Amino acid sequence: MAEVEGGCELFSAGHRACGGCGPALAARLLLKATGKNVIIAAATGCMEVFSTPYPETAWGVPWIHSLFENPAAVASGIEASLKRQGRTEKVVCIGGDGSTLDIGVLCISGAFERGHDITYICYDNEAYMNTGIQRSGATPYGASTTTSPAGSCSLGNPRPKKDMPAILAAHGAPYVATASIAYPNDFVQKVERAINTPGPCYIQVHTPCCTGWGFESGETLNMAKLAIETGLWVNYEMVDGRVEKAKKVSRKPVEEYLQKQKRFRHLFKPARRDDVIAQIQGIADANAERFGIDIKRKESSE
Amino acid sequence: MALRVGCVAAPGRALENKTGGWRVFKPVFDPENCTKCGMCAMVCPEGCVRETEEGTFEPDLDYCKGCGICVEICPKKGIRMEKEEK
Amino acid sequence: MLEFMEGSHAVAEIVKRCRPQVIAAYPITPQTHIVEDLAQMVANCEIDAEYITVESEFSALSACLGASAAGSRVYSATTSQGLALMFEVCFNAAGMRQPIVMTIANRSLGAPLSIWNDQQDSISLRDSGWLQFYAEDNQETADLHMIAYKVCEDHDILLPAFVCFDGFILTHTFEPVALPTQEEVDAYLPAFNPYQRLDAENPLSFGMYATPEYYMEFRYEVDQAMQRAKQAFVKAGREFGEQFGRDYSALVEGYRLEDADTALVAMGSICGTVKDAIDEMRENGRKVGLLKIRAYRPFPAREIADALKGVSTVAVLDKNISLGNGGAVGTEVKSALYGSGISVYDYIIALGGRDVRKKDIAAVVDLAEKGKGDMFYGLRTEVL
Amino acid sequence: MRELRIHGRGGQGSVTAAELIAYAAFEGGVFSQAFPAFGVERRGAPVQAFVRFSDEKVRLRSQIYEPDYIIVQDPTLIGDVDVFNGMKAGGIAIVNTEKSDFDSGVPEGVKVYTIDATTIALEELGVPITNTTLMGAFAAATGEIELEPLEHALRSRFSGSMADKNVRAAERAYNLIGGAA
Repeated sequence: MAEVEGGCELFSAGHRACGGCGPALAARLLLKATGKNVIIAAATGCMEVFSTPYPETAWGVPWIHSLFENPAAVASGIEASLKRQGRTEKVVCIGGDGSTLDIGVLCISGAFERGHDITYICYDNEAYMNTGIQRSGATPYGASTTTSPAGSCSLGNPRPKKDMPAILAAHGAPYVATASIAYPNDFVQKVERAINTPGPCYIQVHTPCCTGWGFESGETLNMAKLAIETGLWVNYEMVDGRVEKAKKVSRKPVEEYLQKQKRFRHLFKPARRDDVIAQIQGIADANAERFGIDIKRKESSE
Repeated sequence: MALRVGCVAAPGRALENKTGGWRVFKPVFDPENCTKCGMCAMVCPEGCVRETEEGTFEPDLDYCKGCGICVEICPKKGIRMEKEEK
Repeated sequence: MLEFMEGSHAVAEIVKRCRPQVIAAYPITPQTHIVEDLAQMVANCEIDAEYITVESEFSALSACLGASAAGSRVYSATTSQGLALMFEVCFNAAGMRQPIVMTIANRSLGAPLSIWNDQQDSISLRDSGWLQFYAEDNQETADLHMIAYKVCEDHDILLPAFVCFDGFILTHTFEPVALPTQEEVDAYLPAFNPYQRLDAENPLSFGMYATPEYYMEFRYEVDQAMQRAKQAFVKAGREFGEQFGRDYSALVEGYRLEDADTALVAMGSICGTVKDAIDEMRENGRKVGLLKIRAYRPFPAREIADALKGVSTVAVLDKNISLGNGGAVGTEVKSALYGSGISVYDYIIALGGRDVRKKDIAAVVDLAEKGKGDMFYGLRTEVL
Repeated sequence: MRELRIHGRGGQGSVTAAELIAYAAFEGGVFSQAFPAFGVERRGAPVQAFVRFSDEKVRLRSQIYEPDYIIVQDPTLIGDVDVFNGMKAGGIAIVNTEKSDFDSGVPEGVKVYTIDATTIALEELGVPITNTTLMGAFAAATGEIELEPLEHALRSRFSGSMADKNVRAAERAYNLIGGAA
């Protein structure tokens, strides 16, 4: 564990994240993986807002925030500058799902197409949380947000999650991975692998948000685990565009995951929406099929 | 304290913002029931679970927001939440 | 030593000698020859720089911001729609006090789309916190780049700057230019010495957000830096004159203004045509002069008022229009001359590449002296 | 100050002609300025390019409305464009045409030099690009530029055999027009 003198961590306590915040944990784990020799380019978002109210920054490493859309472009400039100065700091971008999958796509696509030696970490809490839980391209199918609310004639978010890892792998990224704060060491190891893989690498880490999803603050890691155990989140690595090492699970029905979150309550009350639940189960089944994550009953019993 | 040029700051001053006052419940660690696995320290979003001399762990109540993540992660269920007397 | 070259090439040559470490370039007419020349120089190892072919102007300036914060001198160039796409980053870069120098090959802003020249683009960013310098010809364009880097990187200033020169009229015009040698540029402009930088040895957080407790003070600090930039420019301009024989120690520059009754006020290449027109008018006994504004931000209000003291009528040539309120420069010159008793008229002229001839300048002077102004000049009424 | 207006079509090298003529004039010790009629030079579309020659720094930035000289690179332009517009008595026009008795639309007092630059270009360069040939004609007809600085300008843009061919084409035109000047 990379510790800063005086016992305080590279991502220090005193930040303003809600209690039980998934992204805050992701930030701590990220800096454990990078250590001090890193420069962080951050997007506007929950993490930026809860960690850097002037003059009280929680970041113990060089950190720069410019705009919502441009961490990848800023990082491109930093990487070019460091190369020219012969410096060794790793360059790591960090942005939420809104910044990464929606408004920042232009800059990320450019940076990845140019092949800069940067690592982009997306903390995916599946909606624009800082502004009050509005829908993003990463909001799951059927989830209610303030801009894709459930209603008498709406089942909530009508679109499935955008597959950003595949998009960036298609840019020729040498290493792309998904991770989850439910498996902190796995996330740390993937970050270490990414920052030591030359070229543009991407990790999308699942960081459940108690406030936005509607569950108890202590349940954050359980929720992340359940997402994986139901197949609605798959932890895998893609090396040069090919999937390797997807985490296998003996899958639980999606209902166990959905019923624990207010954003899905409309699928159960006032009346069950078995049709929508089935569609969500279909998404999980498709994930399982695509990534081959199901432990066969026989296999798991040995 | 003069403003730094360009909205820039050195690290360290976040600690001035003690977030302990946020919690309603506080975690109580039972050292007898601790395997020293350190998971609670690893997953605390505040990074305020500290190792004691004995190798067991305890929360820094200046910063702990009482979220309860440590309670859920502890393999021995050695942490319980207690209403905070204010 | 005079050489004969295209304006854009003169810019590329002088930028090369200013030794940028990171260049971020996205093409847009009529700026392309600059970034193409620079690309060729990088490809021939004439510049020790990283050349980032960004996917948009938005990223061009964002990359410059990152590289500058990491400790490199940077460069980019854009115009018109590209500069508009940079709007958010421009305000951000100035607020973060990054000494970025960017060439603007001035071009009108759509709609309607136009690739031709006026100054609507850079002027529309007058509130962004960027210093703005306007060149009359390609010699001044080249010189202003060196001066801009010197002023921007001054630790008392730390602001970004536009060096503006007119699209096509200067970018694509071949004319004689004297370019200092690399040694001479190095003597004038020392290596980049960042005030602070992203550095693992000394971690800092850049671009934090400001609560109501701090925001206003930060904006005040930027404005103070802008005000200090007036003297910094004069000093850098004087030093340039001492070393190269071309003096730039003034934010504004008069031409035959000493005994003028009527003065034209203008920025950029139109000043050349105005000077020729003034010489002809003077031959016909008309006492006309020109006040050229070289630095538009910080706005030299006091310098303008001082320069125009003896004049009774002022005609401001605005190659832009603040829609619903007339020309931007005209409005600001009027405020600078408030209470002076001078009659000031504003003329919207040469928008979207419309050519301006000497006789048009004489016509504007006639209008001003008859008290007719605050109008579009040269409208083709037959198409209205 | 003297002003030259070059009429051609996009892709015929009118802009290059302006640049190299101005460069040759500069090499000959004159202040000069060259610029295209800014816009979209699409292949085949009528374009203009301008040159100014002066004994002092050229400040004027407007286009050229009353040229002292014009070059017409493409005879088919005569129908579409009023190439002689604004020319005054004493002006000189160099027109690329086989018709030596060309006189259609020539204003009063303007001297016209015709030259079959297309044929010269085909013979010397193998392609009907007439700009460098017409530069030679311009030098001989007006005296604004000398052959030696013109060659220097051509060698600054072309190299090797390409340079030699273009120089030869310019010289042929220079001598052809020189004979008539």
